[in-house]
Amino acid sequence: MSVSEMFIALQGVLTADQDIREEIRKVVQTLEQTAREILTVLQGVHQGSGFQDIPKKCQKAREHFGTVRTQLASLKNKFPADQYYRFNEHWRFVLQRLVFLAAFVVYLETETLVTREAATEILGIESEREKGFHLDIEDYLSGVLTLASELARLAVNSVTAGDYARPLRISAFINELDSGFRLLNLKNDSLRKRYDGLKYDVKKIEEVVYDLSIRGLNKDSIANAGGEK
Amino acid sequence: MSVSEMFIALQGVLTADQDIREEIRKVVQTLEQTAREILTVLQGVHQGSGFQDIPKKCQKAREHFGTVRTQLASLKNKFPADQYYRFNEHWRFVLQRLVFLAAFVVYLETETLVTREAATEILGIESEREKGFHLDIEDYLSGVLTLASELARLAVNSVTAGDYARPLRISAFINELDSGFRLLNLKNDSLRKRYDGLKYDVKKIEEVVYDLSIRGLNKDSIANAGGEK
Amino acid sequence: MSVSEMFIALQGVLTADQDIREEIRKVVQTLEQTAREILTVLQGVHQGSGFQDIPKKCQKAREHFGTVRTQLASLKNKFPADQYYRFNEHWRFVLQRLVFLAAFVVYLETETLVTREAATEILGIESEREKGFHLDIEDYLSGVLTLASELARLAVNSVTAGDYARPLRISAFINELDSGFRLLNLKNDSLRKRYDGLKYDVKKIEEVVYDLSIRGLNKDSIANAGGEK
Amino acid sequence: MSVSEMFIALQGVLTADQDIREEIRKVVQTLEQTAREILTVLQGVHQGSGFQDIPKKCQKAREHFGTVRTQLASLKNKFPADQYYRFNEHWRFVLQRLVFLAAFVVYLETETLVTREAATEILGIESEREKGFHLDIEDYLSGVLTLASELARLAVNSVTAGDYARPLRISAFINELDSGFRLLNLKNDSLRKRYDGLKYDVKKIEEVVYDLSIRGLNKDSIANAGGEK
Amino acid sequence: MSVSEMFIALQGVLTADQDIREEIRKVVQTLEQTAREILTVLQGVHQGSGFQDIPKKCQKAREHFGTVRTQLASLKNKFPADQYYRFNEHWRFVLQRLVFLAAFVVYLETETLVTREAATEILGIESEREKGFHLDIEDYLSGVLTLASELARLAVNSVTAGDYARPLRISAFINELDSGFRLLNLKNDSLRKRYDGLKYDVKKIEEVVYDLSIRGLNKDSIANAGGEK
Amino acid sequence: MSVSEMFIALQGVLTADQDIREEIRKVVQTLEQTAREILTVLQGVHQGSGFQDIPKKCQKAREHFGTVRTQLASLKNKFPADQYYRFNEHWRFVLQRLVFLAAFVVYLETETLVTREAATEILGIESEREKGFHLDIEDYLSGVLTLASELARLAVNSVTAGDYARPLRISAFINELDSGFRLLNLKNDSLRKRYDGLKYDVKKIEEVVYDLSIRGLNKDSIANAGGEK
Amino acid sequence: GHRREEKDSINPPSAMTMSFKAFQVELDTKHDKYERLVKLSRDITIESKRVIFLLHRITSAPNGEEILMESETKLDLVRQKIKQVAQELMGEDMYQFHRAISPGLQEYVEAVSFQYFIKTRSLVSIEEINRQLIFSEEDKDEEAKPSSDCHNKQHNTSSLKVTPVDYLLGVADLTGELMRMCINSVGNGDIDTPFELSQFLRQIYDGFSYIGNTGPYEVSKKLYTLKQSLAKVENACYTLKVRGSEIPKHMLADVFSSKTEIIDHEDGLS
Amino acid sequence: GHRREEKDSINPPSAMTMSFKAFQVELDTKHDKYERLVKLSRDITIESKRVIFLLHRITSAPNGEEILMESETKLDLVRQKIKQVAQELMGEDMYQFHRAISPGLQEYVEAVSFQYFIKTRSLVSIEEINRQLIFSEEDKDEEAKPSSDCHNKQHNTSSLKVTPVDYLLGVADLTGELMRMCINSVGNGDIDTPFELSQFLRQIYDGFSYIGNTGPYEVSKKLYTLKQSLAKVENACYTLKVRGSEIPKHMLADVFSSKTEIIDHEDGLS
Ligand SMILES: [Mn+2]
Ligand SMILES: [Mn+2]
Repeated sequence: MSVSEMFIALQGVLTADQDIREEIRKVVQTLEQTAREILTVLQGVHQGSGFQDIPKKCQKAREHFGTVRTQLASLKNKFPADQYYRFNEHWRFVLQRLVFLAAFVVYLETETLVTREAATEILGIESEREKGFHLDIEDYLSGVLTLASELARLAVNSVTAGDYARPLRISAFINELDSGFRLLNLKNDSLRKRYDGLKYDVKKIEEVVYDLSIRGLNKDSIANAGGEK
Repeated sequence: MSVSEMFIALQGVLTADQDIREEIRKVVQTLEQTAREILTVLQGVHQGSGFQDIPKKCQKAREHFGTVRTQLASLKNKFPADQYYRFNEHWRFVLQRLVFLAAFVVYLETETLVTREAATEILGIESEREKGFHLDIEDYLSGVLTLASELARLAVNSVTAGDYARPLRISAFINELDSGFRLLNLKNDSLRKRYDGLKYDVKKIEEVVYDLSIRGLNKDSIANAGGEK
Repeated sequence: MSVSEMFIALQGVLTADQDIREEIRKVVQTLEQTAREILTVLQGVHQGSGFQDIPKKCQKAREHFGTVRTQLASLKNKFPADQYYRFNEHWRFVLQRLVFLAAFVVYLETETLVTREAATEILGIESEREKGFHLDIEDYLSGVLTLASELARLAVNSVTAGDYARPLRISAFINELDSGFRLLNLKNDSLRKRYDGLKYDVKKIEEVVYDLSIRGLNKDSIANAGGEK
Repeated sequence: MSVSEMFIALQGVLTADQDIREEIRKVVQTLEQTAREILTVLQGVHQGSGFQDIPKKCQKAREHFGTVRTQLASLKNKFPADQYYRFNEHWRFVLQRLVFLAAFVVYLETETLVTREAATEILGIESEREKGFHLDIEDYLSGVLTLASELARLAVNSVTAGDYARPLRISAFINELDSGFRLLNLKNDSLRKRYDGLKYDVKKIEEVVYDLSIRGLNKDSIANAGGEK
Repeated sequence: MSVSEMFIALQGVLTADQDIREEIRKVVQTLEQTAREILTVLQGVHQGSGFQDIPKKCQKAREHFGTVRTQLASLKNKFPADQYYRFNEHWRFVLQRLVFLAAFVVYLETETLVTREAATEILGIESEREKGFHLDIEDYLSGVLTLASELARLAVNSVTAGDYARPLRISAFINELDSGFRLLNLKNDSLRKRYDGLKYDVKKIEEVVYDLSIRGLNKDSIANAGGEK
Repeated sequence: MSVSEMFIALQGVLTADQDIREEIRKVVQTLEQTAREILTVLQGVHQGSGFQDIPKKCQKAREHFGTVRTQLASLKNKFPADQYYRFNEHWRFVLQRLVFLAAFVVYLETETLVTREAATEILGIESEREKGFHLDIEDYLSGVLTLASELARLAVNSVTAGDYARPLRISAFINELDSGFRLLNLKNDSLRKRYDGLKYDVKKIEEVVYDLSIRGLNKDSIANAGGEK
Repeated sequence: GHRREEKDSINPPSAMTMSFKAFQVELDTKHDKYERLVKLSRDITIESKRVIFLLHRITSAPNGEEILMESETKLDLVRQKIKQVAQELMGEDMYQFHRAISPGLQEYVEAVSFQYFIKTRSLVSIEEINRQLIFSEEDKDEEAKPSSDCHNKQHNTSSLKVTPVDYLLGVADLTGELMRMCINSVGNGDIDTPFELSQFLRQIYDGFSYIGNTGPYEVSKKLYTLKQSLAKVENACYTLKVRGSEIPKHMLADVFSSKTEIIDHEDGLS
Repeated sequence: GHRREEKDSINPPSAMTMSFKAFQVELDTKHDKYERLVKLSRDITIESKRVIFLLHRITSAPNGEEILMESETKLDLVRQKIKQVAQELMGEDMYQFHRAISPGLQEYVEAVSFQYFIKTRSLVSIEEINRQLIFSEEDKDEEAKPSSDCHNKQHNTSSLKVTPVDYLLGVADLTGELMRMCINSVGNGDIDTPFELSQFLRQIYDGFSYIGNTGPYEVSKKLYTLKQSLAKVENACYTLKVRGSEIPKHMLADVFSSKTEIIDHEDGLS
C-alpha cells in the first residue's frame, strides 16, 4: 500500500468521525433548545403568581421531558455504544442541565431528592455505565448542586409570595443534601469548586429561616410543614 | 434509600474510579521511562559516529519495545475495555511518543513509513478500535509528524557526517508524506497545528538538498541513493 | 565524574524527593477524611435539635482528634524535620482546617478562644518552630478566622432555635477577636484578604443582636448571658 | 492571657518575620546587582572583538564572584538555618542566575560542565542540604539550561567572529548535556518546560556545525578542536 | 555619551525612583499603624457602653491626628512636590482611610459632613493641588463613602444600645449625602464601585428607621433628636 | 409587544444568523477542499521533474478554478449582499489562500503579479465592494504575501533542479513586490505580521542569487532569463 | 500621509508601484475613517453614561419631569453624534467598521432603554430604537467632522441600525442600572418600584435564559452579572415583604409619611 | 453636562449640595481633559507609526535624503500634537494624566529614535528628545483643541518631558524596527548595515540587561522580544559571514554589482 493510498484510507475514517460529531452536535442543539424551554416553564415558579400552579408547571415540564427522551434516544444512536467517553464532551453540559431540570421537577412535585436512577428514567437513559448511554455520577451531582442554588432562590421568592412554610422545608432538604455531599471525597476539579458554592446556598436559606423565626412567622408554618410533607 | 445512604454508595463508585486512575498513572510512568530509554538509543544516529551502526541501534530499540509491549499489556488491564476514552488523556502523550519511536526505527531500518497496523504490532496493541486497546488515528498521525521533524534534523546531521545521499532520500520520503497529509481534512485542533509545522520540515530538507546541489555534492549521491534503496 | 554519572546521581536525589511527596500526599488524604468527619459531627449544632447536646458532640469530636494526632505523627515522620517549609504546601490547607475545628470545639465547650499552644496540643504537634512539626502563626490565624464565620452562622441559627442569649455572647467574643486582629500588621497576602472578611461576620452578628434588641428579645437574655458564662 | 495580650504576642512574632524578609530582600537586591554586572562582563564575549580576551573577562567575573560570596554569606545570616525553604522564594531566581553565570565562566575557562559541588564553591555555599545554605538540584539544573541557550548564541557569534572551531566543541558539549538530561525523570513543572527548550538549542548548534561542514570550514577546525581541548 | 553610559544614567534614575518609593512605603506603614490606632479608639462607639463617652473618644482620636500630621509632613518631603501623582498609589489607600477617620470624628462631634478643606486641615495637608501635598477629590469622596458604611453600622448599634434618636439623624444625613453623590458623573473606576455600595447603606438605615417607626419608637425621639444636638 | 415576545423574536434573528453561518461553513469546506487540490497540483513544480510541465500544471489548476467560481457563486447567495463584513471571518482564510493560488498560477504563466482585478476575475467575484461579493484589499495583499514565500521556496528548488535563471527572475520580481509593500502603512494586525515575513523571503532569495553569483552560475542565465520569458 | 506621489523616483513608476500607491491611499483612508469612528464611539459612550447618571437623580429629586426632559435633550445630542457615524458609514458596509462603533452603540442602547423604562415601565424594542436613528439632512450641523475630508453628501436621510447583538448587550447592561434603581428606591422609602422592577427584571432574565447560548459569547458572558442583579432585586423585595409582615398593611402609609416628616425636620440642621 | 445649577430645587440648596455641585464640575472637567488627551495620544501614535513606515522605505529607495526630510516634516506635525498635549497639561501635574498620553509618547520616542539612528547611527538621548519638546508660543496654531473650553493662555513656552520609563519602552520597541531594517538590508544586498546594527543592538541589549528588573514590569516584559530581535540580527550576520567564507573578500564588490545589474535589467519587464 502506497503512502497516498494509506492516507486516503485514513481520511475515510476521519470523515466518518467528523460526520458523527456533526450529527451529535445537531441533536445536542435540539436538546439545548428543549432544556431552555423547560427552564422557562419552571422559572415561572419564582413569580409571585407562580406558586399556585406549580403542579401545572410540573405537568408541562414533564411533557417536555417526553421530547427530551426522544432526542436522547436519537443521540445514543449517533455513535457506537462503547465510545460514550469519546464524544461525551459534546453533551456533558446539557446533560447536567437536564439532570438539574429533572431534579427541580421532582423536588417541586414531592420535595425529595431525585435519585440517580429516577433521573435516568426521566431522561430515558441507562442508570448503569455497562448498559449503554448512561448518566455519570459527576454529571448527576453537578445537576443536584444547581438545584441547591435554585432552591435558595426559591426560598427567597417564596417569602415574597407570602409562603412562609416552604423555606423551612427547603432548609431541611438542603441540610440533608449538604450532609450527603460531606460524605464524598471530591477531587480538586470543577465539581469540587461547585460544591464549595453549596455552603453559600445553605447559609442563604438559614438566613431566610432566621428572618421568619425572629418575626414569629415560622410558628404555624412549622405545623403546616410537618403536615404537608 | 436515604440521601445519606445514596451518597455513601456514590462515594464507593468515586473511590473505585480514583483508584483506577492512580494505577494507570503508575504504569504510564514506567512507559515514559522506557520511551526515554529508546529515545536515548536512537538519538545516537545524529552523532557523527552513529551512522555506521544504525542497524545495531535499531536492534537495541526493538528489544526495548518488548518491555513496552509488556507495559501496555499491563495498562490495558487496569480499566474496563469500553472506557478507553474515559481515561485516554493519561496515556495519550506517551502513546504518541511511542508511535514516533516505532516509526523512527522502521524508517531507519527500511526508509519507509510505518503503517498504523505495523505500529500497533510493534506496540502490541490492537489496530482496530472495536478489538480493545487500540491506536487512534490522531495519535498515529501525531507520532508520524514527530518523525518528520526528526528526519529534518537527521538530514542536517547526515551532511555533517559526510553522508550526502541520505538527505536526498529523506527529501523524497518527506515529500510523499506531505502529499499524504494534504489528502486529509484536519479539524482546527492540536493535530492541525502540528501539521502546520510539517511545511517547515519540508522546507528545511529542501534547503539541505539545495546546499548540496549548488556545491555539486549531490552528483554521485543520486546514483547511490537509487542503489541503496 | 562524567556528565552522565553526575546526572544519574542527580536523578537518585530527584526520585527520593518525589517518593517523599507521594507519601505525604497519602497521609494528607487521610487527614482530610478525618477533618470532614469532625466537621460533620460539629455541623449538627446548627440544627434546631443540635443545641441540646453540644457537649456530646464536642466529646465525639475530641475522639476524632485522637485519630488526627496519630495521622499528624505519621506525617511528620515522612520527611526530615528541617524541611518543613519545603513540603508544607501539601498540608497547609488541611492544617488550617484542623485548627478551625479545634477552635470550634474549644469555643463550644468554653466560649473562649483556643490559644495557639492549646491548638497544637489538641493536634499533637509542636507550638514552637524550633521543636519540629509546628503550627505557623498564619495557619493558626487562618483557622481562627474560619471560626469567626462559623460563629456568625451559629448566631443566626441560635435565634432560629430560640436561643436568644447566645448571639449576645458571640457578639462580645467576636468583638474581642476583631480588636485582637486590629493589633496585627498583616501583609497584603491571603491572610489579609481573609481578615477583610471578618468585618462582615462582625456586622452580621451585630445585626442579629439588633434584631433581638428592637424586638425586646434580648432583655432577660442579658441576665442569662452573664449568668451562663 | 487575654485575647488582646495574645495578639500582641503574635504581632511580635509577625514583626520579627517581616523584618527578616525585609533584610533578605535587601541582600537579594545587591546580589541581583552583582549578577547583572557579571552578566555585562561575560556578554562581552559575543562581541566580535570579545573572543581574544575571554580569559581576562573570566578573570574579571571571578572577582565579582568574590562579592557574590560575601553577599551570600551575609544572606545566610539573615535567618535561622533550618528555615531555608521558608524564605527561599526570595533568592531562588537570583541563585539560578548565579549558577548560570558560574557555569558560563567555568565553560569559558575549561569547556567543561561545572559540577554542582564546583558551583557551590564558586558561590561560597554548601553543596549538601544538611550543612546549611545550599544549592537545590532544581536550581542547579535550571542554571545549566540557561547555559545551553547562551552557548547556542555563542556558537553563532563565534562563526561571525571567524572562530570556526568553537561551534564544533560546543556541539559536543551540548550533546553530552542533552544525554545527561534524558536520564532525568522531570515532573511537569517549570524545569520540565525549560528542559523542553534544550532541544532547540541542540538543533541550532547542529545547524551551525552543518553550515560549517558543507563549506568545508570544519576541516582544520577539527584538528584544532582536538588540540585545544 | 555612549549607549552604555546612557543606560547607566537611566538605571541611576530608576534606582533613585525605587529609593523614593522605599522611603514612602516606610512612612506609609507608620501612617497605617496610626490609622489603625485611631480606628480602635473610634470603634468603641459601636459597643453598648461606648455611647456615653463619644466626646472623650473624639478627643483621643484628635490627639492621634497630631501624629498623623507629623507623619504626613514627613511623607511630603520624600519626593518632589510636583510629582504627587507619580507616587500617590502608595498613600492613596491610607489617605482615604484617614479621611474617613477624620470625617467620622467630625460627624461624631457635630453630625455634619467634614468639608474637603476641613479634612485637609485635620490632616495638615493642602486643599489645593497647586499648593503642594493635597487631598485628591476622589480620595476625599472615597473616605466619605466609608463614613456612610460606618454610619449604617452605627445606626444598627445605636438601636441595640437603646438610642433611638440617632438612627433618625443618621438617616437624614445619609440621605443628603446620597443626593450629593448622585450629582456626580463617575467613571467606571474604584470610586464608582464604592459609590455603588452607598445605596445599600442608605437602604440599611432606612430599614432601621422603618423598624423604629412601626414600633412607634421614633415618636419622642424626634423631640430628643432636636434637643440632644 | 411583550418582553417575552421580543426575546422570542430576537432569538429568531440569532438562530437565522447561525443557520446562515452553518450554510456558509459548509460551502467554505468545499472551497477548502478545492483549494487543497489546486495546491497539490501546483506543488509539483517544486519537484525536480516538475519544471518541465509547468504549463500543463497551470492548465489543470485553471480547470479547478472553474469549480472555485461555482462554489463562490454559491457562497455569495448564502447571506444578504450588504453584510459581507458580518460574515467574512468564515471565508477570509480560504479566500486568501485562493488568491495565493491564483497569483501562483498567474506568476507561473507570465511571471507577473496578478492584479486585484485579475484575481477577482479568476475567482469569479467582484473587484469593488459596491458591486457585491468582492475581494477585500487585505485579503488580496495577504494572498500575495503567501506567493512571496512560495517563490522563495521555488528559487531554492529551481537551483536543485538545475534551473539557474529562474531565481534571478524571482529576485527581480520579489524586490519590486517588496518596494510596493513598503509604500503601505499597515496596522498592527495579521497582515502586518505576515508582511514582516516578506523580508525573510527577500533575504532567502538574495542568498540564492548570491550563491549563484559567486559560482558564476548567473552569467549565461541572464541572457537565458531574458530569452525564456 | 500620502502626498509624495510624484517626487520620489526619477524613472516612471512601474504598474506594480502604481497599484501599491493606490493601495496605500485606500488603506490610509480606511484606517482614518476607522479612527474617526472610534473617537465618535468614545464620545457616544461618555455622553450616554452621563445620561444614565442623570436619570438616577430622578428617585431623589422631586422634579422627575424636568430631568426626563433634560435627558431627552442630552440623548438628542448623542443622536447627533450617531448621525455623524451614520454619515461616515453612508455607502459603506457598516459591519466593516462595527468593532469601532459597537461599544458606543451598546452604551446608547443602555441609556435610551433606561429612559424608556422610567417613562413607560416597559422595554424599548430594537425597532423603536432604530426608528430614532433615521436622520434627515435638514438640520445640518456645522461643527461636525472637522478632521474628515468633508465629502459633501447631498442625501436626504442617513440612518444607522443597532444590531440585535448590540441591542442585547445594551439591555443586559440596563439590568445593572435597574438593580441600582431598585436599591435606591428601597432606600428612599419607595416600596412599589422594587416589586415592579423585580417583575420586569425577571422577564428580561427569562428572556436571556431563553436565548441561552444561542447568541454570541459576549451575550452569554453577561448572564452571570444579570443573574446577580436579579438576585439583588429579589432579595430587596424579600426584605420589604418580610419586614412588612410585622405591621398590618393599613399602617404603612402612616409609617412612611412620618418618616418623611423626620427627614424634612432634619434637613434644616446640616 | 453641568448647566442645571439653579433650576432643580425650589429651596435654596444646602451647603453639602453646593459642594457636590462643585465636585461635579471638577470631576467632569478632569474627565473631559483626560479624554481629550487620550484622543491626542491616539493621533500621536498613528502618525508616529506612519513615520516609521516611511523611514523603512529608505533602504529600498535611492532618495534617502528626501525621505529623511519628509520624516522630519511629519515629525514636526507630531510635535505639534504633543504641543497641544503640553498646553493641556500646563499648570497640571503631568503624572495625573500620564496613563492617557504614555502610549503616544512611547511611539513618538520609537519614531524619533529610529530617524535619529538612521541619520547618526547612534542612540538619541532622552535629553535630546525632551529638548525638542519645548515649544514657544509664537507659531500659534488655530485649529488646536476645537472641543476644549479654550482658556486662552498667554505663556511664552510650554513643554513636555518624556519620562525615563516611556523613553525606555520606546527604545525597546525601536529594537524591533532595527531588526526589520537589518533583514531588509540583507535582502537588499547591503552587507555593512547588518553588522553595524548588530553592534548597536547588542549595546542596547546589554543596556537593558544591566537595568534588568530594577525598572518597572513593563520594561522587563519587553526583554524577551528584545532578545529575539537581537538573535535575528546576530543570525543574519552569521549567515553573511558564513556565506562570505566561500569566496575571497576582494570578489564581493564584483558579486554585488553584477546582482544590481540583474535587478536593473529585470526592472523594466513587469
Ligand atoms: Mn451601566
Ligand atoms: Mn514598532
